[in-house]
Amino acid sequence: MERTKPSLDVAKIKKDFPIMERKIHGKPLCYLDSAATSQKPRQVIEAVSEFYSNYNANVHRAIYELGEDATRGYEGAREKIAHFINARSSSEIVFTRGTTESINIVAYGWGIKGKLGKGDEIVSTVMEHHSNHIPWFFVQDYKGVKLSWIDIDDEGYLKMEDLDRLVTERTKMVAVTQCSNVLGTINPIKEIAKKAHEVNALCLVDAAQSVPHFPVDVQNLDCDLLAFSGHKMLGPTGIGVLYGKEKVLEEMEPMLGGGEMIREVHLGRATWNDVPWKFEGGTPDPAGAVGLGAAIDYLSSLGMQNVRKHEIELNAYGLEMLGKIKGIRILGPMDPKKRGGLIAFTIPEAHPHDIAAILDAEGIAIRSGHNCAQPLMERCGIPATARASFYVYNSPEDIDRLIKGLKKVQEVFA
Amino acid sequence: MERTKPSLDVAKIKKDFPIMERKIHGKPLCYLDSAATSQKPRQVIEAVSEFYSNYNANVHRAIYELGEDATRGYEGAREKIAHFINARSSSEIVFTRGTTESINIVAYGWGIKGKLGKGDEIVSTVMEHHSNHIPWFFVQDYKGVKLSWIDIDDEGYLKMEDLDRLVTERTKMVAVTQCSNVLGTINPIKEIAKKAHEVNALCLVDAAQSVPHFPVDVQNLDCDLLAFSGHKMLGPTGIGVLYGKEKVLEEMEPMLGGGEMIREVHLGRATWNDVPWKFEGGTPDPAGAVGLGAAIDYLSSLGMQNVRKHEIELNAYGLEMLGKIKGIRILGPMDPKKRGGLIAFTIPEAHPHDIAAILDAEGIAIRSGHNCAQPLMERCGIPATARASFYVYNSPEDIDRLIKGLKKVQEVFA
Amino acid sequence: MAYEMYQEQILDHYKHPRNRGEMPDADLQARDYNPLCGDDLTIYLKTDEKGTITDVKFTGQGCAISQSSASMLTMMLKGKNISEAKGIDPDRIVKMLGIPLSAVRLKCALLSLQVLKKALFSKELSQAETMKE
Amino acid sequence: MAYEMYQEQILDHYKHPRNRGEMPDADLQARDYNPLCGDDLTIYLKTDEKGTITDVKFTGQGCAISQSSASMLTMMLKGKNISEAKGIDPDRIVKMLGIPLSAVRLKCALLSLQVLKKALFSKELSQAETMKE
Ligand SMILES: Cc1ncc(COP(=O)(O)O)c(C=O)c1O
Ligand SMILES: Cc1ncc(COP(=O)(O)O)c(C=O)c1O
Repeated sequence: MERTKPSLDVAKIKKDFPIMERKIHGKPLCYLDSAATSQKPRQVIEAVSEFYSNYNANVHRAIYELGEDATRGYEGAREKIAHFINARSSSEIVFTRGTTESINIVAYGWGIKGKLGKGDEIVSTVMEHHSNHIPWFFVQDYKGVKLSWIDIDDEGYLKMEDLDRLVTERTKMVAVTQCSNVLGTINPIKEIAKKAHEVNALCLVDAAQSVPHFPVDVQNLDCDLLAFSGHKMLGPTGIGVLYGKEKVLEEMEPMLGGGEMIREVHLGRATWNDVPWKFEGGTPDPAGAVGLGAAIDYLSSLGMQNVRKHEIELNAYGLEMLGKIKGIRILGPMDPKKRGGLIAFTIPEAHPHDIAAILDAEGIAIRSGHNCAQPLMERCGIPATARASFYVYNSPEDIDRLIKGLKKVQEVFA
Repeated sequence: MERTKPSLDVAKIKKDFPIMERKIHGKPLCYLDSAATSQKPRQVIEAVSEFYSNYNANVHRAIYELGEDATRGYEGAREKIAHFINARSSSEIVFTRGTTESINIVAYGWGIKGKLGKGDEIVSTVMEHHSNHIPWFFVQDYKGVKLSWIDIDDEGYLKMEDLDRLVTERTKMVAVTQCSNVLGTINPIKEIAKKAHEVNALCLVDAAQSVPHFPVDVQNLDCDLLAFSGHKMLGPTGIGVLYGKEKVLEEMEPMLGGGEMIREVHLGRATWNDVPWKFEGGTPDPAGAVGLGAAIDYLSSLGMQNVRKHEIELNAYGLEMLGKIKGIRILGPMDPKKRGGLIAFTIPEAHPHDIAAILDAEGIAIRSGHNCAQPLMERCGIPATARASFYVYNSPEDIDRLIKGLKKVQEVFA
Repeated sequence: MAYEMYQEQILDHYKHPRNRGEMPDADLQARDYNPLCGDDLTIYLKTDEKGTITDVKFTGQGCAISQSSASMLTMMLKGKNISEAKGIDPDRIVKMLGIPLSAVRLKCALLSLQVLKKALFSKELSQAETMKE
Repeated sequence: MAYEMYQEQILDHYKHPRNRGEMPDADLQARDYNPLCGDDLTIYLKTDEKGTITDVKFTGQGCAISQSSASMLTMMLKGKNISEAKGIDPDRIVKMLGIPLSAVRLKCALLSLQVLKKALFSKELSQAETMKE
């Protein structure tokens, strides 16, 4: 098969990732687990080191040059993020530890500490990651609100008739993932947000698997809140983002109490700082922010459209090649354009754990397990899957190695 | 004055800190703001880079070599921390984002989600950092418990008669700092914990300014919970620790809901993972943990007893030299052995902001402002202070530069 | 490491599990679950009045390591006394499997022992609970 | 940068603030606070029926920049019309001070303008609030 000119120059990109030189059991690393966490380019690693080596200081309050440099780095990263997802202003960008903390901030600040009560409802979907389930279970348990979940059809798409049925005048929040980390399904957020707004509900988007992989425009989606993690988009571990429309953020209570997030404190009472700092209790993580800023620079230089095209190409090739394996079950949409860059599957011979273990011996890293989506596993009637996921440093050769590796698995378990 | 052999070889230590080569307004950096955040040695910066370059992967769930290496790094750091503060086992060590998040985890998991109610009381002190105030304000606001605060005497020591008066059968928690970030006062935690236990209350220690600066033994203190931040002890930003006795942690509810912290999840209900992971919702920050582990190795190689001695020496010299400035007001105990390595002060001529600005022109970085302790400022009747704080890379020469710098301030504002 | 893990004995027990099946009239039984990978195991025991294990069965699903470990452990149990069975320690299981195990896979390997212990101590537990009430 | 900041004019206004003091019968007044550094400022205004500012005073505490900025701003206000005063923008204050300002110090410098605006719009606000009720 002749392939057209690829969207990304993977050979060149790979050279930016020091870890790609590592050998696993004597074989070159074939990393197919970016949906769990991505690898980091030199540019990001160096941005973090450079922060510590040149301008590490406490941000915001320091009246000295180091502190001003650190603040510029931190707030500059916030600007970059705002621009990257097309927020109206950087005050809509809250730094968090990751998607999970972002969603919890909403569950506490809007949910548990908010005006919700019995009779109110929150709508989500069966395909959510635990991070977009458990925080709402908390709200249910502490406020007595009712949760319901949009189901999926056999292909792994959301049943849109469920959206119409479940989103009613009682609905106060629709919390949904933009891209499933198991099915790969990309959901029609714009339509879902519109539906939520028709009943004056908010729409929160779990963008952990979308912002890293394709262009996301929060104004175009018109979602109210959106959460993602730096570590899945070439950035450092321990940093993430909560985007929120300014008005929505302003009406939320803070989750974490401490330094940075206050205006005035007296014994027993306090007032809060302006958004977004109101939500950033405690000393911030400027090294993480600066690293995430460098990751965004890197992705922007590749072009998010190209990243997306590249992953569609890998999807197409991956679905084609995996599809040839006898008895394989591939989860989610079979149209490579309708899914994020990941493919979860099972084969009859071996448990996903054993698949992963044998692939590891071949230098190939894939995920196995419930992928932090037990309710979805239950829905699909399988305890676990194997999952290969793609990013900017993957090429069709990685898929060829995966297929060869799966042959080995079949041999061992024959 | 002849000085005895110093406890630390500062000239040698300084070489480990790349930022010390930086010039500020053409002058060598004199960094006296470590109580806000410490600088990082090469060993820590490289441990973080090496994580990303060699074994970055998702921890715990990955069935491949990279993931196992990352897990070893992450859990290995937990072991190091347990050993450093003499915890009984590493399952008493929860990774958090910092002191602030650690205390909030307790305020939510033990307080807001716990069994507290009207009639219950929480005792704290007037010298707390906002991070050990606001979380308890939340508990007050959501559970109707009463807060009270132990006062200080004129020298900046806790009034121990207040402890006796305020801690009663109604008291459920005594939350106190081990070392004030403004007064420097080191509090008698062992005695306070004992008093708390007499009435079956828990004792939480804010160790943000103690664990970095002197040996802390949680078993000897017999505190129930203890919080500190990595960034103040040579470690990366964005990582911290909550220590808790296993039984205490087991009885607490988790604050963050998401991946990692669950055992089984079904639609609408879930069960939690074992401690400490129950409190670590979301993808962890292994790079931060590994960096903190490297910081602990570094501090251990110096010896925490030596770090402490070194800071007492700097305290003694600093108090002596600053004491000569006309009209200066130094906050806190005047005995260098009774305070942490920091000195907050005001001078009549200039506002702390203006002091910091002019010192900056001389290459000297100090803190100015309310130091995140507004209730204490209010108690002391001053809106702000200037604060110089010391760490392993500071020498008496830094204090000489500070004194010279303050002369300049007096000249400008003469 | 992987290939050393999937030795003939392991694969044989995985593909042809011994003592697999339910036991509706079990004297002791317990279930546990490995939240990290979804391995799920139930063990059923029949004992006589002397405390000898007369029959043992298991059900569940999981990877080759957890399932073969369950199969091999159940084989070992028949005819053993309960107190003897209580004394089986993790090392014994590791030796029984005879393969190299990483930390994560060790959890798979030891799930069967964990469930066995739960079953063996379940009687005392429920007695203790009854007494408390 | 620091030494350029503490020019004679600034220091003069800091040490000898103009219009410093309370005004118990003010027509308009407001207070604000800079949470980052503790600068605290109140501005009082007297106006006549034509909306001309006839007197102005300030109280508070803070650094040389925030206090001299307040002193200089109040000097500029006397005789100005309210609507004119409402039009004063941050650039004007920066020019008035004539010194280099970092982002943090800019907040100190602009506190006085922020408080002035709050005072000027306070009437409309309270009127609007009265109308709402
Ligand atoms: C005494 C004390 N407690 C708590 C904190 C809060 O620590 P962090 O901001 O790292 O969460 C600090 C420092 O900021 C402190 O000095
Ligand atoms: C769809 C989705 N949502 C949320 C998360 C949680 O992100 P984090 O663990 O970085 O908080 C993940 C990944 O773990 C994910 O794939």
